[in-house]
Amino acid sequence: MLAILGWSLLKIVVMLGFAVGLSAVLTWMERRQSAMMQDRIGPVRANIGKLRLKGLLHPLADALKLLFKEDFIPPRARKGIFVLAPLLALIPVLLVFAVIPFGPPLCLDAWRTVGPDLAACRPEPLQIAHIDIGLLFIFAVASLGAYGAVLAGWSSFNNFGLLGGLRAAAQMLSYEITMGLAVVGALLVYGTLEPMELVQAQATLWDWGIVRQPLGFVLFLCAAIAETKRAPFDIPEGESEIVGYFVEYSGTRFMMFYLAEFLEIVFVGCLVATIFLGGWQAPGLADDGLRLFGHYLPLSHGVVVLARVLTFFLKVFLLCFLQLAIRWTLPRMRFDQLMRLGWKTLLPASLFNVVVTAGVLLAAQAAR
Amino acid sequence: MAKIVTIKRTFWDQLYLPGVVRGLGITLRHFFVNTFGSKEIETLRYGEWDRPDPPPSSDPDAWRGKQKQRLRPERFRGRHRLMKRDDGSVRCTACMMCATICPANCIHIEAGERESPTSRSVEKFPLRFEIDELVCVVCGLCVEACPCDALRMDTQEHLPPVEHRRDAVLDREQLLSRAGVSIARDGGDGEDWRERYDATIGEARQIYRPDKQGHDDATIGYRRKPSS
Amino acid sequence: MRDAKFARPLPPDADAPLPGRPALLGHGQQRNDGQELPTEEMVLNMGPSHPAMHGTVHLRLVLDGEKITSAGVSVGYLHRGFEKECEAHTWAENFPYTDRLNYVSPMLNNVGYALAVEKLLGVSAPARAQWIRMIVGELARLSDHLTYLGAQVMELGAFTPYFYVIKAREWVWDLLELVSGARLTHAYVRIGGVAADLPPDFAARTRETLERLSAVVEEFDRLITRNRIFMDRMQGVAVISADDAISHGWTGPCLRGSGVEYDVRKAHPYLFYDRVAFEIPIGANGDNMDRYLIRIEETRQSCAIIRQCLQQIEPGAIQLTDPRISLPTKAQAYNTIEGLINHFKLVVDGIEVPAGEVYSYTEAGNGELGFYLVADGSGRPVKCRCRPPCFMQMTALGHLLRGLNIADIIPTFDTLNMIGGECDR
Amino acid sequence: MTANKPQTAAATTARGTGEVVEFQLDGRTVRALKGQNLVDALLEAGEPISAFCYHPGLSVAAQCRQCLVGIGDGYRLVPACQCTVQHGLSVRSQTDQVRDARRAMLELTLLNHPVDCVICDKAGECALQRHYMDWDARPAAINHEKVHKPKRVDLGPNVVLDAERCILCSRCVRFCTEVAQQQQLTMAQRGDHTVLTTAPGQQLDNPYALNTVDICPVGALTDKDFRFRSRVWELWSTLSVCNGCAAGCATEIHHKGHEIYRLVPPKRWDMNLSWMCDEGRRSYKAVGTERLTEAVVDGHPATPEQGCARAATALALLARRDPTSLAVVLGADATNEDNFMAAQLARHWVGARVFVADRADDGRGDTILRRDDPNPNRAGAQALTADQDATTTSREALLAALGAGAIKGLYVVGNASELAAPIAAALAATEFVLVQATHASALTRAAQVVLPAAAWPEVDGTITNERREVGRLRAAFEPPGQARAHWAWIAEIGAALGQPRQCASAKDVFEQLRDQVPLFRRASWGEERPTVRLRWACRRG
Repeated sequence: MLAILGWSLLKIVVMLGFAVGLSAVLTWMERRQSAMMQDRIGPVRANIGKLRLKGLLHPLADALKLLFKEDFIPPRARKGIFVLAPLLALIPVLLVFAVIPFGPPLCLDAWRTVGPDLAACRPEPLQIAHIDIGLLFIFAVASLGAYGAVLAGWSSFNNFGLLGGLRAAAQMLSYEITMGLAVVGALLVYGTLEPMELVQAQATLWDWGIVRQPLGFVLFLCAAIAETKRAPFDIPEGESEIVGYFVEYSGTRFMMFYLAEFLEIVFVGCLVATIFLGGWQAPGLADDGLRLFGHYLPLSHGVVVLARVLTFFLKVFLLCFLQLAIRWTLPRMRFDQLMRLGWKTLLPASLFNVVVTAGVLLAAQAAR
Repeated sequence: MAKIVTIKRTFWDQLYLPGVVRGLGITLRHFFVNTFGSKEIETLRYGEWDRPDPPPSSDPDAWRGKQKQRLRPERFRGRHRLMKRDDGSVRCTACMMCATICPANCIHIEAGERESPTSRSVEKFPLRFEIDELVCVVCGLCVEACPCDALRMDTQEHLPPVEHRRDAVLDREQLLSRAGVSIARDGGDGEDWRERYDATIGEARQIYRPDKQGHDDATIGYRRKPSS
Repeated sequence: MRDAKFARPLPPDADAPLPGRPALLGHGQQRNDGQELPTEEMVLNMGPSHPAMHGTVHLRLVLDGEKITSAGVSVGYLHRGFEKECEAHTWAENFPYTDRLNYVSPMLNNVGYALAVEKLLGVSAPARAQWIRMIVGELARLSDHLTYLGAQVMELGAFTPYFYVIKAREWVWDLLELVSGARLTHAYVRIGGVAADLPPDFAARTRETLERLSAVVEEFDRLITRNRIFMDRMQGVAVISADDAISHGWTGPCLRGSGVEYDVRKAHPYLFYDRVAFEIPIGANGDNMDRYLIRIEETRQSCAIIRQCLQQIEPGAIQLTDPRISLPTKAQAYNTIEGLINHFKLVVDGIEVPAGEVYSYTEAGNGELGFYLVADGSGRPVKCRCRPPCFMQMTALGHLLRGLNIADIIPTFDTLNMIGGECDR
Repeated sequence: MTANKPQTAAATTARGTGEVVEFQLDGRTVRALKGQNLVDALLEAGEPISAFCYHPGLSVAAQCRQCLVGIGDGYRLVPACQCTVQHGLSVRSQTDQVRDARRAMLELTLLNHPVDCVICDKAGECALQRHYMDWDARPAAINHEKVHKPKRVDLGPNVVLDAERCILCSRCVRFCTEVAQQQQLTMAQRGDHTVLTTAPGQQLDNPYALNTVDICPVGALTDKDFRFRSRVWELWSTLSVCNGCAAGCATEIHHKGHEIYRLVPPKRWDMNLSWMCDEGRRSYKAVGTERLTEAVVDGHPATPEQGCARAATALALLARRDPTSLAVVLGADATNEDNFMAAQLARHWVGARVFVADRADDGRGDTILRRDDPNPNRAGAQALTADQDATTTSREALLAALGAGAIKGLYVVGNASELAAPIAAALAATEFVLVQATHASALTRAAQVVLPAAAWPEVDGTITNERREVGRLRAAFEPPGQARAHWAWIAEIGAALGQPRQCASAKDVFEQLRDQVPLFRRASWGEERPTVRLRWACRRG
C-alpha cells in the first residue's frame, strides 16, 4: 500500500512538475520566442544580482508580482462565481494530466537488465492513473474548463467579459465535437481508449498516428488549439476587440487563468504526442536497446525508460514550440468564420475521416 | 495610369494550410536566424549604453550599425547648451528671440546689465536663463532664432530621466556646463568676416541655416507694398 | 447581401431602417416574433480608451449578439485647438504644430502647410528645395503606410508582421532624423524652402534603405496577404461604393479602394510630381482588402518616386533669399545690421503675408490634406483651417459598421486609418 | 480742450489750417487740409511713407531724407516733410526713382549702425527696423569697419545714450529746445563722427526728458528705468489715463502679468500730443508695491463678506441713531463711478453727509502738461457735490467736523493720501471708521474696517480732468488678492444694507451716473479698446 502511495506521489510529482514547470517556462518562451521571431530582444531584465539567465527569471518575477497585486472584485460582480471561475478553469486542466503516460512501464528491480521480461516483474506504468477509458476521461474533464471562461465572463458584470464568455462557450462546445471525432479515427485504428495502450500500439514509426491518421492529426491539432483559445482561435480574448472574459480579473485570480492557458498548451502537446506522435516511443528505441538501420546497441531497462521519458518530454516541448509559433504568425479569425470552419469544414472532414478509416479497416479485415 | 490591385482567391488560398505553412516558414526563418545565426535584431537598449563620440559622418555602418549603441546624426536635436565667448563669459545677450519663438514657452530669461562690460556690445546678459526640458518640444526653432550663436542643441544627448520635474529645468550654469566657444563673432567686427567665415565654417556645427547656403537672387519674387 | 444594400446613396435619416432589411431594434426593445427566444440589445461603449482605438475615439455600439445594429462615433478627444493655436503664432512658427497633425507622417503636413503659405505669398521654393520636399514627403508617406500596415495586421492578431514593418519604419525615421535632426516631430520644412540641405551621403543611404525596406514589404506581403484567415477578415467587409465614398468626402487610399482614380499628385500635380513616373493603385471592390492592398502598392510607388527624385535632384539653393520670407544666413545675422534687423523682424513680427485667402491641398498619407488660410497682411494667420483627410473618412464609419460583427470594427477602423492628431486637431 | 496743449509752430503745421484742398498723388486725387505737412497728408491718404527726423509735434529739420517724394512733373526729389499741402500740388511717391532714392538713404543710415538689435531696448518698435523691412530688405552690400562712438553715456538722471545707434535725426535736440524749452542737447563733431551730446555743463535733466526716448526712432536714447527689463514685444498694452495730476493725459499702460513696465503716451493729437511728463511716467511705481490685499475687521484679517457685513451693521446702526453723524468722504483719486456710488450710499441709503478728500495744489504745474492740481479726479468728485456749497464739502470742513466731534461714523473712499494722517489724528470722537484704500496709512491703521481697493490700472471707469473732460480708465489686469473696485465694495455694502443691486459692471454705474448727474450728461463711456499684445499691435515703430 505504502509502495503504491509512494509510486503515485512520485509520478504526480514528475508529471505535474513537468507540466507546471514547462508552462512556467512557456510564459518565458512565449515572449522570448516571439521576440526572436520578430527581430526583438524580448524581456531580459529580471535578475537576481548579476544572474539574468536571458530573462528566465521573468516567470518568477511575474508570479511574485501577480501574487502581491491587489485582488480586485468589481462591486457588482457575482462574488461567489467570480471567485470560483478561475478555479474551474485551472483544476480540470490539472486533472487531465493524470492519464497521460509519460513513460513506458518501469520495472525498478530490473533496471540494470537488458530487455527484462516485464510481465514477470510487475512493472509500474509511468502514468498517474491507469484508466481504461482514459481518453473519455480526458474529454470529459477537459470540457469542464469551458465553465471557467463562461462563468468568469458572466460574473464579472462587464459587457466585454460577457461577450468573451459567450464566445468561449460557443467555441469550446463546437470544437469539442470535432476534437472527439478526430480521435475516433485513431481509436478505430488502435482499438483502445487507454492512453498507455495507445502509445504501446505505436511502436514503430509506421504505426504512429500521424502516419496512420494524417487528416485526423491536422483536424485534432486544429480543434485542440481552438479548445485552448489560442491564436488564431483566440476569439474569447480577442485583445484588440473585446479584451476577453477575464477582463476584470487581476492578481492571483488572473494568474490562475494565465497558468491554465499555458497548462492547456502543455496538455495539448501531451495529448497530440500521445495519440499521434507515439507518446514516449522513439524511432528505433526498442525495449532492449537501440536498433537503427540494422545496428543494435544494447541498453539496460533503466536507460531505455529514461530515454523514453525524455523523448516524450521533448515531443511535448516541440509541440508547444509549434503552438507558440502558430500563435505569433497567424491573424485572428472572426467569430462567424470560426463557427463556419468548425461546423462546415472541420466537422464534415472529421466525419469523413471516421468513415474512411472505418471503411479501410473493414476492407483490411475482410481482406485478411 | 491606374493599377488595379484587387486580388482574387485561388483554390490554394481557400485551403488555409498553404498560407499557414508559408507564414510559419517566414517567421521561423527569422526565429532561427535570430537565435542561432547572424542576428537581425536592432533593438537599442535605452539607458544601458552611453553616448559615444559622434561618428565620422561618412561611415554608414557607424551610423546605423549592428552594434548596441545607436549613433546620433550630426543634426540630432538634443538637450540645449549655452555657448561662451572667447573671454569665457556667456554669449547670450538676453535678446529673448528664443523665448519669443518658442512654441512651448519653455524658456525663461531675466536680463541683467553688466557694470563694466569686458568687451564691446555685451552690456546685457542673462541673469537667469532657464529651459524646462520637459516642456520643450524639441523643435529647434530657438536655435534657429538665436542671433548670437548662444544657444545650441547639438549636445547629442537626450535629457536623462529625472526624479523630480524641477531637475529637468536647466538653469544657466547647467546649460553652460557643456559650453563651447563659438567661432561666430557678433558685433560686426572687422571687414573680413566673410572670408573668415568661409575659412572656418567647416568647424561651425550649425544645424539650421548652414552659412554656405546658395544665394539665388532670381528667386526673390515677392515684393510686398510697404506700409506705414 | 448587406454590402449590396449599402452601395446606394445613404438615406437622409441614416438611422432609419434600410429597405429590404428588418427594422433594427432600439436599445431595450424586445423582439419576440414567436420563433426566437426574446433577446435584448446591448449597448457597448468602445473607447475612448481601448486597445484598438487609435488615439482616443469612442464608439457607442448597439449590439444584437455579435452583430452591430448601430454604431455612433465620437471624435474630438484629442482636440488641441490647432487652428486657434496657429492664429496666435506667426506663419513660420506653426510648423511644430503641423508636425502634430498626422503624427505618423509629419513631413507631409509640413510640406502641405508650407505650400499653402507659399501659394498665398505667390512664391515657390527653389527647385532643390522642392525635390527635397518630395523626397522627405514620400519618406513620410512610407512611414505612414508602414505604420498602417503594421497596425492593421497587429490588431487582427498577427503580431509578427507588425514588428517587421515597424522596424522598416524605424529605418525611414533614421533617414528623416538624418535630415531634420528629429525622428518624429521634424519641423523641417520652412516657408520658401527647407531648413537644411540633405546631408552629403543621404542619397546612398536612402537607396540602400529603400532596398532593405522593399524586401521587408515583400516579405510582409508574402507572410500575410494570401493567408486565408486574413483574406476572410478583409475581403468583402465594409464595402463602400464609389458614389458613397465621394459623397462622404473621402480621398486618398480609401477612396481609391472604391475604384476612383483620384490622387492629388496626379490630378493637380504640385512640387515636381509631374516629372516623376508612378501609378495610382485603385481597387475594384471598395472593401477593406482593397484599401489594404492599395497601401502596400503605394509603398512600392513611393520607393519608386524617391529613387526618381534622387536621380533628378540637382545642387542649388534650398531656400528663397527674399529677406521678407526667409531668415538671413547666420553669418549675415551675426555681422551685418541688415541681416540682424531682418532676422529680428521675421522672428518677432513674422512673415508679412499679403491679405487674401487660399485653399491649398496636397496628398497626405490618408488623402487630401488641405489648408485654408486667410491673411490680413500681418505676420500671423487670421484663419488657419485644416482639412484633415481621416475626419471625412470617420464620418462614414458608423454607416460602414452597421450590420457587421464586432470583430469587423477593428479591420474597418484600421483601413480608415484614423489618426487622432489629425482628425481632432 | 486746447487750454494746455503745447503750443509750437510745428504743431499747427501738422494740422493745417482747416481749408480742404485737393492735390495729385501718383495720378490720383487726394484731399487734405491746406498747409498741412505733406508727410501727414500722405499718411492720412494711406500712402506708405517713412521718416526718421520728422515729428508732427516738432519743427521740420529734413535731416534724414527718408521721406523723399517727387514734386511737380519733373524728377526733382524733395523731402515731403518740407512741403506743405497746396491746391494742385502734384506728388510722386511710388516711382522707381523715389523708391531707389529712399532705399539709398536707408542704406546710408544703416551704414554705421551697430549690430545691436540683440541688446537694444528699441528692437521691436524701432523705426529703423520697420523702414528697413519696408524699403530696403536687402542684405548688406558694403563691407567696412563701422565708426565707433561712445556707448552707454549717462546723459542725465533718467536717460542713457548709445551714440553708435544714433542716426542723427535731431528729434531729441529739437524736442528739448522747442517743447521742454531747455537747451540741453546738441550735436558735436562733423561728418560720420557727429555725435549727440549734452550741451557743455548741462545734463539732460528736465521734467519731460523721457519724451526724447519715445521719439528717438532708434534705440540711441534709453530709459534707465525700463532698460533691459523687458522686450517690448512681450508687453501688453492697455489704453488708459494718467493719474499723476489733473491734466489727465492719455497713456498706454505697458504691462506683463501683474506688473507694469512703463507708461507711454499714445499718439493723441487732441490730448497731449505724444508727450508725457517724467513724473507721470513714473506714477505707476506707487501702484505695485505693498498693496492691501485682504479685508481687515477690527485689526484681524477677514473675508470680504465679513468686512461688508460688519460695515453694513455699523452704518445701519449709526444711521438709525443720527444720520448726520455719518460722513462719507469721496476721493479725488477715485473714479467717477466710485464717487457716484459713494454719494448714492451717503444720500439715499444712509443719509450721511458728503465730503471730498483731495490733495492741496503743489505748485509744480507748468505751461506744458503738468498741472498744479495733483488730484486726477477732483473735478469729478466736486461735480457730484455740486448741489452743495463747496465749503461744506471741503477737507477743511471735514477736519473741522471731525474736530468738533460731530462725526461718529466715517466712511472714506480712496486713499485720502495727505489727509490720512490729520483725519486719523482727529478720530477721537468717532465710533466707526471704514476705509477703502489701496495702500496702508495712518488712517487704515485707525479704521475698524479696511477694504482693499483696486488701483487705477486695475479698474474700468472714468475720471474727469481739470478741463472737465471725462477720460476713460481701462483695466489692464486683475487686482491683487481680495482687492476690488471701490464701487463694487460699495455695491456689496449696499446689498448688505438691503439695497437692491443695480450695477453689475462699471459701465452700469456710469450709465446711472450719466442719467442722474447733469454735468455728466454729455459724457461717453468711450470705445472698447481691448488689451493687445505689442507684438501684434501691428507694426510699431
